[in-house]
Amino acid sequence: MAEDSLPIQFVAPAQRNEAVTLAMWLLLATEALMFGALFLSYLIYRLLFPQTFAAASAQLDSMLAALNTGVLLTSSLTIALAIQAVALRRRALALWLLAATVALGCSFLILKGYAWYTEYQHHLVPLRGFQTDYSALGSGAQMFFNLYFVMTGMHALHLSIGIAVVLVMMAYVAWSDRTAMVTRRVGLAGLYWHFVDIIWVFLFPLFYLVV
Amino acid sequence: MNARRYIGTYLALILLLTATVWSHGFELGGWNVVINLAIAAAKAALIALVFMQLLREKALTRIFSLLGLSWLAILFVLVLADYLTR
Amino acid sequence: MSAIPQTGSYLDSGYSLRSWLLTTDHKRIAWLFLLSLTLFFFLGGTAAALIRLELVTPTGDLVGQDTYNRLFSLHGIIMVWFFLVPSIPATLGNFLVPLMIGARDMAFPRLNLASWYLYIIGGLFTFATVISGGVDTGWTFYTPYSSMFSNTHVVLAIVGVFVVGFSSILTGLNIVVTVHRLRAPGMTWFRLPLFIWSTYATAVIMLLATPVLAMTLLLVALERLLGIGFFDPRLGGDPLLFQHLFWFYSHPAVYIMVLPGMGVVSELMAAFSKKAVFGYTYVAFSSIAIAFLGFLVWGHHMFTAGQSMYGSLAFGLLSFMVSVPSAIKVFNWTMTMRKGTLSFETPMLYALGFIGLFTIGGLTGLFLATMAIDVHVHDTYFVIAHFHYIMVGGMVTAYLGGLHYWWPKITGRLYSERWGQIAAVLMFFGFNLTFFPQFILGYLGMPRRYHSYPDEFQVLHVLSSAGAVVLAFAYLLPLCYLGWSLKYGRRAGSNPWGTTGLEWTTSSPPPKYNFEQIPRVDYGPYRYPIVSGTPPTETRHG
Amino acid sequence: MTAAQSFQPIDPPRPFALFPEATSTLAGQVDAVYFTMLGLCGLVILLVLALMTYFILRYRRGNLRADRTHRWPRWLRHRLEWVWITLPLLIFIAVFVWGGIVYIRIHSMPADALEIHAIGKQWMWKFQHPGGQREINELHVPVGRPIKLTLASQDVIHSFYVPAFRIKRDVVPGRYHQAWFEATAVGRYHLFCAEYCGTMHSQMRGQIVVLPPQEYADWLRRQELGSSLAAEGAALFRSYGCSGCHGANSSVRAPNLAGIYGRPQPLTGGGTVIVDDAYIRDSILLPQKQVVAGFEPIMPSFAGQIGEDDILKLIAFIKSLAAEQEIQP
Ligand code: HEA
Ligand code: HEA
Ligand code: HEC
Ligand code: CUA
Ligand SMILES: [Cu+2]
Repeated sequence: MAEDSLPIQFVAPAQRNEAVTLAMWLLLATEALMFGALFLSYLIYRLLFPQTFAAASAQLDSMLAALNTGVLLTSSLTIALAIQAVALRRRALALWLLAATVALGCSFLILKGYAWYTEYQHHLVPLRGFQTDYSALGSGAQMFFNLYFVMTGMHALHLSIGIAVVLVMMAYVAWSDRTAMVTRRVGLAGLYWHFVDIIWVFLFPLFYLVV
Repeated sequence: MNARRYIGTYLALILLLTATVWSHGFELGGWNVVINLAIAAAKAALIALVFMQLLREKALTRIFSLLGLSWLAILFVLVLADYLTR
Repeated sequence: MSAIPQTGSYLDSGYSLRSWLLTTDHKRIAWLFLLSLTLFFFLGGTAAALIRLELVTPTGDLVGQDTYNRLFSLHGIIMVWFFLVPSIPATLGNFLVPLMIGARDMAFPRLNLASWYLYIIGGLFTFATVISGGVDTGWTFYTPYSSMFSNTHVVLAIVGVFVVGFSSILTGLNIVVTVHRLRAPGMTWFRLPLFIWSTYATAVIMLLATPVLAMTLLLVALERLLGIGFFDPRLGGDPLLFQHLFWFYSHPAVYIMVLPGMGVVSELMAAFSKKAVFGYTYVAFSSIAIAFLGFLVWGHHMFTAGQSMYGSLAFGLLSFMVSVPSAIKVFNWTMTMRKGTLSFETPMLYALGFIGLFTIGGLTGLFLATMAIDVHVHDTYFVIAHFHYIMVGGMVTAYLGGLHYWWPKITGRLYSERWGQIAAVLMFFGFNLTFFPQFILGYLGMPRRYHSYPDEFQVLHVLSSAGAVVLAFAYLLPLCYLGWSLKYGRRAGSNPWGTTGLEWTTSSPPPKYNFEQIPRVDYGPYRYPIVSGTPPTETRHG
Repeated sequence: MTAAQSFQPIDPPRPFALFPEATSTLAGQVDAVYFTMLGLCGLVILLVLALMTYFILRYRRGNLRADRTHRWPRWLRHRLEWVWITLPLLIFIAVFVWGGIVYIRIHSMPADALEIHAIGKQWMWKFQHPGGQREINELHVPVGRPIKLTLASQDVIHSFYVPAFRIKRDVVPGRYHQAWFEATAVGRYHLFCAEYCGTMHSQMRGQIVVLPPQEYADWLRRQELGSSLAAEGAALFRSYGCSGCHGANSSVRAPNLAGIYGRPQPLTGGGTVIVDDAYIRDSILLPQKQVVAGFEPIMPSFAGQIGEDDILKLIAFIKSLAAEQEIQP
C-alpha cells in the first residue's frame, strides 16, 4: 500500500496524528461554546417561565424524540465500529458500517422533519409570516418555540454536515489505499459525529421532558 | 476487543435512554430535571470516554476536552450570578 | 530526520500572483495579512479622521447624524475585527511562531491560508455593508436596536463579523497546536521566548471566546430576519442576555487585542537592554493568568445596564484581580532595564511608549472597575480615552515596534533609522494630544456616540481633533519609509540587532522552510553576556 | 436640513470648565473616590516613569561607568515579585470596597422620596409628576429632597444621565429601572441620553431644573393639570376592559386588585411575590409568567396594546386602591 507523505512541518507520523487529534478536540471545544450560548439562553428563559415551558413541552411528541435519540445513539455505535474496521483494514465491513451511519443520520433528519411538520400543522412554528397560536400556553410560549426551533435547527444543520463528511469518508474507504490517512480522517469524522450526538442527548430532555 | 466494549457501551446508553423516558412518567417535582440531566450527563460521558476514545488519549487531549466544558461553566455561573440575584 | 535542501529565501520561491495567493508558507501568509490589515487600518482611520473633523464644532454640521452614526460603527467594527484582533497574531505571530520554536511551518498550513481567505470574505461583506449604505448600531450591536429598530444593513455587517470570527478561530487553532506539537527538540516551555507565551494565551482566548460571539450575532440576525428572537422584550426576552453573551466574547477579546503586544514588548525590552527579561516565569505565567481571568470580568461593561447589584460587585472585584498580571508585566519590563545596556533605536522607542501609555490606559481601567466612578463615566469619552490608550497607545504602538524590529528579518532590508525615530516620537505626541483631553471630557460628562454636543465641550474637542491630525500624519510616515526600504533599503545581515532568538539564526529573509536542519535547543531565551564597563561591539545599523 | 435636524435640544448654558459641578448628595461621594484613585494611580504611574527615566539615564549604552555586574540574587528577585503583586492589590482593593459602598448607596432607594415617572422613547424623555403634571425633556424638581425615578422605555435602550448628579441608569425596554438623587443646589443641569439609541441619540438631551421648594410648589400649581395619574388610570381601567373581569360583580373569576400593592401574593406552583410596579407590569403584559394561586391563567396579554405611559397610569390607579374599596364595574 502506498503511504502518506509526511508534510514538511512534521518530523514523525505520530507527531502528526497527535497534532490532528488535538486540533479536532479544540474545534469541538469551540463548537461546545457555540452551542453553549444557546443552552444558556434556554436556561435563563426556563427560569423565567417555568410553567409555560412545561405546557409548551407537552405539545411536542416526546416518543418520537425518544426514538430519534435511540437512532442517534445507534449511529454512534456504527461509526465507532466503522473506525475500528478501517483500522483493521476490513474495507467491506467498514463501508457497510459507514453506510449504516449515514442511513441512521438520514432517518433522524426525516423523523425530525416529520416532527417539525406536525408542529407546523399545529401552528407552533414562530417564523415570520406563519400563522401561530400559542394562546393556550401562556406568556413566554413563543420564546420556548424560538429556542426549540433554533436549537434543533442548529443541531440538524450540524448533523447534515456530519452526514456529508461521512459520505466523503466512504469514498476514501472505498477508493484510497493510504490506510494511515484514511484511518486518521475517519477517526476525526467519528469525533465530530459523536459530538453532534452528545448535543442531542442534552436537547432531548431539555425540550421534550419538561415537567 | 474493542467491538465488544462498544456494544456494551451502546447497551448501557439505550438502558439510560429507557430510564429517562420511564422516569418521565413519574411526578417527582424538581427531581425530574435532576434525573434527566444526570442521565444526559452520564450518556455524554460514556460517549466521550469510550466512543471518542478519551480513556486512551494522552493527558493533553483529555485536558483540552475539558476546556470547552470548564469555559461553559464560567459562562453559566457568572450569568446566573446576575440573574439569580436580581 | 533529513535535512531539507535549501531553496533560497521564501521571497524568491516564486514571483507569480498565484505563488502568493495559493501559498501555504506561513511567512507569505503573514504578508497577505499584513497588506490587507494595513488597508483596513487606513479605512478605519479615515472614518476616525471624519469623526474627529465632525466633532470640531458642537452643532454637527459636517456630516448628518445618520452618517455620523455609521462612521463610528464602521470605525469600531473595522478597527476591532479587521485590524486589531488579527494584527499581531496573524502577521508577526504567523511569521515568527514557527521560526521562534524551531519549526518549518505551522501545523496546518492550508488551514492558515483558509484563515486569510475567510478574513478577506468577511472583509468583502464589510465593504458591501459600506457600499450599500453602512450600519449604525455601534460595534456592540446592542439589541433591541440592532435587531428591531435600526434600518441599516445590520445583517450584512453581522455576516462580515461572523465570517472573520472563523478566521480568528482558525488562526488560534493553528497557533495552539503548533506551540504544543511542533517545538524543536529541547525547546521546553521555559525556553520559549515570551512572545510565544503571550501569543499562545491569545490563541486560547480566540478559540474559546469567538464561538460565543458567532452564535450571538447569528441570533441577532435570526431575530432581525425571521422574527425568531431570543432577546425581544415583547416576547419576554431580555436584552441584557445579549449583553452578557456579547461581553463574554468582547471582554476576553480586549485581551486578544493587547496580549500579543505585551509579548512583542517583552522581546523588545530584552533586545534593546541586551539583557534577559526580569522575572521570566512571572511574565510567562501572567499571560496565561490574563487569558483565564479575562473570562471572569465581562460584567464590568454592565454596571449601569440593569445587572443585579451583587453581580456587579463580583464582576468589579474580579476586574481588579485581572489587573494583577498586567501589573506584573509592567514592573518586570521596567526592571529589565536595570543593569542593561540600553540603546534607543525605533523599536525601543515604541516599546517605551507602550509601557507608559498602556499603564495609563490600564490604570484608568481601574477607575472604570470602581463601580461608583463607572456609573458616572460609563458611555462617556472617559471610556473612549481608556480604550484608545490601550488599543492605540498600547497595541498599535507595540505592533509598529514589532514590525520595525523584525522588518529586517521579514524583508531582508534595513529602514531609515532616523525617519523611524521621528515617526515614533511624533506618534507619541500626536496620540497624547488626541486622547488625553478625552479623559477630561469624559469626567465632565460628554457622552460617547454624540454627533452634536453642548458648547462648553468644544475647546477640548478641538484639541483632540488637532491631535488626530498629527497622529494621521505620523501613521502615514512608516508607510512611506518602510515601503521605500523594500526597494532601496540596505541589505540586512542575518542578525542586524545582535539579539538572541532562533529567528535570528536564519538568514534574512529566511529560507522557504526556515531551517535546513531543525535546531536542537539546549539553552533558554535571552542569553546575553553580562557586560562590565566596556560597551558591547557595535552591531546596530543605520 | 431635515425636520429631524432642525430640532434643537434644550441645553442649559454652562461655562467652560475642566471639572464638572457636583450638585447632588451622591456627587461628592463619587468625586472623593475618584480623587483617591487619581492620587493612587498618579503615584503608580509616576513611580514607573521615574524608574524608567532613571534606568534610561544610568544604563544607556553610552554610560560606560555604570556597574552592570552585581545583579540581585534569586531570592531577592522572587521576593520583589510578590511584594509588587500583593501591595498594590491590597491598596486598590480597599478603594474598590469604598467604591462598592458608594455604588450600593446609588442603588438603594430612599424611603421618603418624591416619585416621578420617566419614559424614554426615540428621542425624548417624558416625565409624569404624581400630581399629573407632564413635561418633555425638562424635569423640574425641588432642591434638598430625594427624588425617586421609575424609568421605562417605549422602544430601545436609553440611559438617563445627569453628570452634575453623577447618576446614570440604563432604561431597558421590558422592565422598570429605578434611580434616585437629591439635588443640593438650585440651577439648571444637563440631562443626557447616554446609551446609543439611533439617529437622534445625541439630540435626546434636556435639562433638570432644580428649584427652591416654594418655587417648585408654585411651578406645580402653574402647570395645566391633567387629572392625576391615578384618576386617568381609573378611566383606562375601564376603557381597556380590565374592569370587565376585575370589577366587583364580574362573572369572570379574577382577583380583586384592591389593596394588593405592597403585599405578598401567593403564586400557582409555589412561592410568593411582593406586588410592586414591575410585577403589575408583568401581570398586564406577560400575565402567565406568574399566576396568582387559585386562579386560572385566563387573563389575556395586553402586550402591544398598552403603551408604557398608560401602564404607568394603571399602576398608579391600582396603587391608589385602598383595601376596602370595591372596584366599580
Ligand atoms: C486592548 C483593550 C483593552 C484592555 C487591555 C483593557 C483592560 C482593562 N479594562 Fe477596558 N475596555 C476596552 C478595552 C480594553 N480594556 C474597550 C474597547 C472598552 C469599551 C467597550 C465599549 O463599550 O465600546 C473597555 C471598557 C472597560 C470598562 C467598561 C466601561 C464602561 O463602559 O462603563 C471597564 C470597567 O471596568 C474596563 C476595565 C478594564 C480593566 C480593569 C482593564 C485591566 O485589564 C487593565 C490592567 C492594567 C493595569 C491596571 C495597568 C498596569 C498596572 C500597574 C502599573 C500596577 C498597579 C495596579 C494594580 C496592581 C491594581 N474597561
Ligand atoms: C481598535 C482599534 C482602534 C483604533 C486603532 C482607533 C483609532 C482612532 N480612533 Fe477609535 N474607536 C475604536 C477603536 C479604535 N480606534 C472603537 C472600538 C470605538 C467605539 C466605536 C463605537 O462606539 O461603536 C472607537 C470610537 C472612537 C471615537 C468615539 C466616537 C463616538 O463615540 O462618537 C473617536 C472620537 O474621537 C475615535 C477616534 C479615533 C482616532 C482619532 C484614532 C486614531 O488613532 C486613528 C489614526 C489613524 C488615521 C487618522 C489614519 C491614517 C491617515 C489617513 C487615512 C490619512 C487619510 C485621511 C484622510 C484623507 C481624511 N474613536
Ligand atoms: C379575561 C379576564 C381579565 C381581563 C380582561 C383582565 N384581567 Fe387581570 N387577571 C385576570 C385573572 C383571571 C387573573 C389571575 C390569574 C393571573 O394572575 O394571571 C388576573 C390577574 C391580574 C393581576 C395580578 C393580581 C394579583 O392579585 O396579583 C393584575 C395586576 C391584573 N390582573 C391587572 C389587570 C389589568 C390592569 C387589566 C386591564 C388592562 C386586566 N387585568 C384585565 C383576568 C383578567
Ligand atoms: Cu436615547 Cu440615546
Ligand atoms: Cu472589559
